[in-house]
Amino acid sequence: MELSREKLIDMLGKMYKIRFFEEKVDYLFSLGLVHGTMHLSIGQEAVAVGAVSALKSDDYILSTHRGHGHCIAKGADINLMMAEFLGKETGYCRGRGGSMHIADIKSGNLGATGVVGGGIPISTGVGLSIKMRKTGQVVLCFFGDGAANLGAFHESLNLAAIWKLPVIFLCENNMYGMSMSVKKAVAIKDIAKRADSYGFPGEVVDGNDILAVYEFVLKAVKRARKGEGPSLIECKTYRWKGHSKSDQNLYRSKEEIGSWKKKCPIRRFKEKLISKDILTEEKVKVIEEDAKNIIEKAVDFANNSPEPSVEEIFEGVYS
Amino acid sequence: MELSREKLIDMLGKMYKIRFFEEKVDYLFSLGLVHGTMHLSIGQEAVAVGAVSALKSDDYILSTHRGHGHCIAKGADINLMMAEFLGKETGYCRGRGGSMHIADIKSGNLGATGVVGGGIPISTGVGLSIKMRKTGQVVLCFFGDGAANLGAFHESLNLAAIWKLPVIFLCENNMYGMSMSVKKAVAIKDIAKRADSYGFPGEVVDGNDILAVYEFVLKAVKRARKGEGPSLIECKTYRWKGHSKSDQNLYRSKEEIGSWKKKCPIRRFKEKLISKDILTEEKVKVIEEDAKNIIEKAVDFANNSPEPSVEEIFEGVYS
Amino acid sequence: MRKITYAEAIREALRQEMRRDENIFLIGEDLGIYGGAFGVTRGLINEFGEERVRDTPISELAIVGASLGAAITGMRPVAEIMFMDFITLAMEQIVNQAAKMKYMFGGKAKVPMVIRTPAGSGTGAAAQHSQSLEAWFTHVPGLKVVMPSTPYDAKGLLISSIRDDNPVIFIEHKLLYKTTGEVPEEEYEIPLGVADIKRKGEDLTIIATSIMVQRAISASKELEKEGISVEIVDPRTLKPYDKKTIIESIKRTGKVIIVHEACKTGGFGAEIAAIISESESFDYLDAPIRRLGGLDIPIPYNRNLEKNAVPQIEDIIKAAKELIGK
Amino acid sequence: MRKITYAEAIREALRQEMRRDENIFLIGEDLGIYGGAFGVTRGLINEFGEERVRDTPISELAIVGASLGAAITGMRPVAEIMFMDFITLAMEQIVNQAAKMKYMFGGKAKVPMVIRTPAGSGTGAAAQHSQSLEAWFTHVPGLKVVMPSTPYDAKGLLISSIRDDNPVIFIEHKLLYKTTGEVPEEEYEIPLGVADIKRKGEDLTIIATSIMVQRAISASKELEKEGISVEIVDPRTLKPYDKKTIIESIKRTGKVIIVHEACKTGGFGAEIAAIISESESFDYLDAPIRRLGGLDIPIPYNRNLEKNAVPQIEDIIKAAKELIGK
Ligand SMILES: Cc1ncc(C[n+]2csc(CCOP(=O)(O)OP(=O)(O)O)c2C)c(N)n1
Ligand SMILES: Cc1ncc(C[n+]2csc(CCOP(=O)(O)OP(=O)(O)O)c2C)c(N)n1
Ligand SMILES: [Mg+2]
Ligand SMILES: [Mg+2]
Repeated sequence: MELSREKLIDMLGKMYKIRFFEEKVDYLFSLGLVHGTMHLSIGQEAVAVGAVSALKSDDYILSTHRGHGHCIAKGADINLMMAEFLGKETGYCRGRGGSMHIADIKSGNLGATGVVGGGIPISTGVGLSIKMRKTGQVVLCFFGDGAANLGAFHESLNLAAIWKLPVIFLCENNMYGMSMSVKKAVAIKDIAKRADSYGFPGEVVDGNDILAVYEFVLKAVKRARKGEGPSLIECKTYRWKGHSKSDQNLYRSKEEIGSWKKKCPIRRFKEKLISKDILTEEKVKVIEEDAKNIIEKAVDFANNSPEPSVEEIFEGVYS
Repeated sequence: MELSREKLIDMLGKMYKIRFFEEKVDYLFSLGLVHGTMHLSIGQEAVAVGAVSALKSDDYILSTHRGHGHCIAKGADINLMMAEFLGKETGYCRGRGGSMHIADIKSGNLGATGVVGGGIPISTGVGLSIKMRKTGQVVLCFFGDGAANLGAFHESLNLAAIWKLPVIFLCENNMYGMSMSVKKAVAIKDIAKRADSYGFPGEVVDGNDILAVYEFVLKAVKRARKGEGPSLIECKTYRWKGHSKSDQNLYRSKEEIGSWKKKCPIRRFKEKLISKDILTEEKVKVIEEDAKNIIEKAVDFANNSPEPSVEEIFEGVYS
Repeated sequence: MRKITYAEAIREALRQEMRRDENIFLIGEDLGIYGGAFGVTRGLINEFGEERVRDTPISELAIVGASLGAAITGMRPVAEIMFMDFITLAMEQIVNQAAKMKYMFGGKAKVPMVIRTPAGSGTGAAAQHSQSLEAWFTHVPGLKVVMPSTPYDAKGLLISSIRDDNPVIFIEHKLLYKTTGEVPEEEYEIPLGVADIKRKGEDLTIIATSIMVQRAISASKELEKEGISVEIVDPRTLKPYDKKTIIESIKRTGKVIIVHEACKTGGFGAEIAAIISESESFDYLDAPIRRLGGLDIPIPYNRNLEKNAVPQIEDIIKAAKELIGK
Repeated sequence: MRKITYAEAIREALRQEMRRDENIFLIGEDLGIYGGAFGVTRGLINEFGEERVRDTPISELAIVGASLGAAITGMRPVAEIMFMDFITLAMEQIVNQAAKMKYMFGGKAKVPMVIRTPAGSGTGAAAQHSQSLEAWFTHVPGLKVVMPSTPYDAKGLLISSIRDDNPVIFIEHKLLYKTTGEVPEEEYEIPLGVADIKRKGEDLTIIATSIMVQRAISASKELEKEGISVEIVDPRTLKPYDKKTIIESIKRTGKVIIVHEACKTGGFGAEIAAIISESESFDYLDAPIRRLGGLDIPIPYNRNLEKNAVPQIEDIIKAAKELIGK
């Protein structure tokens, strides 16, 4: 493990923040305080945090509709995220984007898109730009198993391959695209295998093992920085919650969900850190509490923030 | 060889018809008699004829911008093709389609498209319809190496795979998509390998060997008819002429073109038939002459055909 | 008569048509067990099975391509694109292939297919899940474009769309799904290309589409209290559209407001305004034509901004009063 | 002044801008050695190399996506879509992503990218290689839409488009590429959103775009012989468009014909007609607005049908005479 103690603790903290952020917004939603829908990544925290931890702070990410975790992993200010979630002027997008479009371009978070696969073509351009500007950065592009069946996936992976772009294509395979089981949507076992069509490495990773995710992404990052081109990493994981608020979960069984809950990536990482004497149960409690507090404060911040003004409704359409 | 003598002779005749048709339209074009552009498949005749020969007459094909060969292989009436080429009312499309859109739905030729890759998604629907109507037909979808980098390719092959549709995806790899060498456009050696992404067979075939093409397509057809699903067949071949009329051929060498001309698929097949005592040089001459005559007559037919009437310009927009 | 929702009316049309003709099938994402993102197809899989209520991967271009291929070989597909925003992924197959195939092939192809898709804002789903893109399709010869505003129209127009031998873009509105109205149990067709006068009136004609018909009706009730009598024309089909009914109404009232949710610039209202200004009703107009459309901005997430981005009942009332000079 | 072709003017703008700013690069199919399907980029690869004149596979969606990703991270891409018809494959990235990104992200993204694409019929390339789809893009907030009609405008507008920090759809016309006109050697900008009066006149205003400007000029020369004085307004930029110049011209002449090649129904002419009929110039009009657009059919292959599918010089002359009542 090349990771410092400090970094490992930070990673666990981020996982808790993601978990608590999402539990909180789920709750706010259930109170009817939220207009719109949202997509929770509870159960998938190891992917977001493991992957982004392998990046430097000036590297880029592209996120998805299920993107809260990616943003927090990239170091987003939870206040600004929560404010955006609640549509406030102080939010990352001045209340114009909402849950599905959190972005912070200057910190390298190039934003979430509500169109499945919509970020994949963009990531090739980011890679190209890095290459042309010779900055040594990389771009990590998140997308789901469902996105891997879109034309955008194919065109983009091909482009990244022929130009050897520094892109890490990270497929979060949570077994379903909405109600569509990946087993029905794809006729092969591993999406990672599709990298063979483009001539670069494709790897399957246990997406609930944060250190495994970290390790594989780090390898891909190194490859990308050396100018050797892109990689595809498929992280097998599972979302505990419904796809979105309209989901009645009819397409999967309670047993299946339950079995994955037993594989909770946070508990697994926590236990590992304790077993390695990096943390104690007590210290974990502190980390948990800190994370909870940050979320609570963010709700306060958001609640006390002003609504965007209707007079300024046209602001931001054009430069 | 399961092919009857008669069929073999018919196949050679079709190759000649394609060659002469295209030489003729090239000539008409050079005289300034043609409005528009055209894409010649001279040098690729073995693919069209070999592949379509493995079909029954009620099977379907989908063709491309470089589609004269596919149409002739499917048994098109050369008169109606030539009339269409010259924009006449008697043409397959009443002069509305031209070189890039020859179609004859009732004979199973579902038409050519000018959009690269545009026929691939359609072919999945044809396959689905065959499956739902339980007719036992198959559909053969032609496209180029360039088309294999479009999103349409990916979405369609995936769909055909998961539903086990009776589609034969036939990639005519003539080494270039316009000026783009397939070596630059694709980072792997064989496009056929991409079938692995969908879990069905992909095969590489010498596209200048008509019997090899026939054989591999026949295998795929049998598979499809048995309900085992699609196949991808990549036929390596070469176009002798420029991409279209705007091509100055700056991106490839005279030597390269010359070396492929030595591999003429028609001469190769002819020599094979002679060596197998199926034909003699004299009989071949007759076949050639017949083909030439058919083309000449078609030019006469087209020339003597009326122009479409402007009064009827709205006909055919809606049913 | 029995009242059902707009969503139920659509489902009933699908069910009855599928019973009538076994060549009709549904294709799209999450239509089966999930019942569609808005529940429109809920339950149909139980009656018709997975073959005819066909869930696809997320592949919008292929969904349309597959429909087209099936349509030209004897089937009658009804595709669903989950949100109209994602139809952007399928434009090539719709515009270059489905719309043009018949003409390009000399009139010889038959392309009986429907693409159902929900448009519109109001659900807090922000810029990429709220667009109203109908105007694009009215600009494409070979397509028909249908946009029902009531459960009654939804059923009858969908039945006609399914029976039509041309590609039809059938645009639903998310906020209408739960609205109710009287709908006959039996099958009936509403011919494509025939407008409906949703309300008779004398002082002013409002031409409205989709959800704006409902808002115009609400506005007209308010306006009535102030003595302003509004006639509401719902084109129902945007391509072909019923020029005659529109023009005759304007000739009677001499004043017109056109209302749609889509961005004002380049919206379908422009076409209607243009048609009026080119026609003989031009001479009958005693005030400039008034268009109300969405602001020329992406739909914002915030509830209040979102509401302000598209015409509301009050906006229609205000415009009407201004036009009448009250 | 030196005369060069429209294609050369575009090439010169690209060359001069690429010399000025090394962040500008070209991306698209067959731009390099081939020089583009219409030869517009011919020779540029010799000066700027493969990195900055970047040939792509046939992947229109990725071409636009790659441009967008580059644009938001400091580059200034100029993409080419070989025929406007194929932009249908890239609509998702253009409309949902590039156009909306800045707004959706609270104003914080900067998206300096240009998509050049040739539109129009007249080359015998039939329905899938001849479309004029500009109206779609005028309906999308966040985009700018530019459509030059002369070599001079092409150069100045392209330079402005490249320097603009928003996504610009820059629409060229195949039949204009070989037309010539005076073009300064140095760089100059023509501001986006400013119309140009291509000809002063008194009896009638013709508002025309792209190649129709040239046809209107030819028509006006004929009409002059018959004593009809035509003013020709070329919006040049369709989004944003210069309402003021249009309206003022109409106030002076009292009559207007709008001409474009795109299908009449739902075309940009509808927006112009609507704007006029909503504005104060409505009162100055002494005849109904007249729109000339392409027929509502896919472009046919046959040369004669093709010609009849879109407005020609004689059609403009005829419409003008009818409007004037001569
Ligand atoms: C192009 C497109 N099609 C459909 C949708 C509707 N939709 C939103 S999320 C989703 C499932 C996505 O599946 P996956 O990529 O596996 O991501 P996950 O939701 O599982 O994280 C669908 C179908 C969409 N947003 N975009
Ligand atoms: C979507 C699309 N992009 C670009 C073009 C322009 N174009 C026509 S043919 C062609 C090359 C096609 O290459 P390939 O698929 O290999 O077929 P080939 O011409 O070699 O037979 C291109 C780029 C097109 N017609 N459609
Ligand atoms: Mg998933
Ligand atoms: Mg090729």
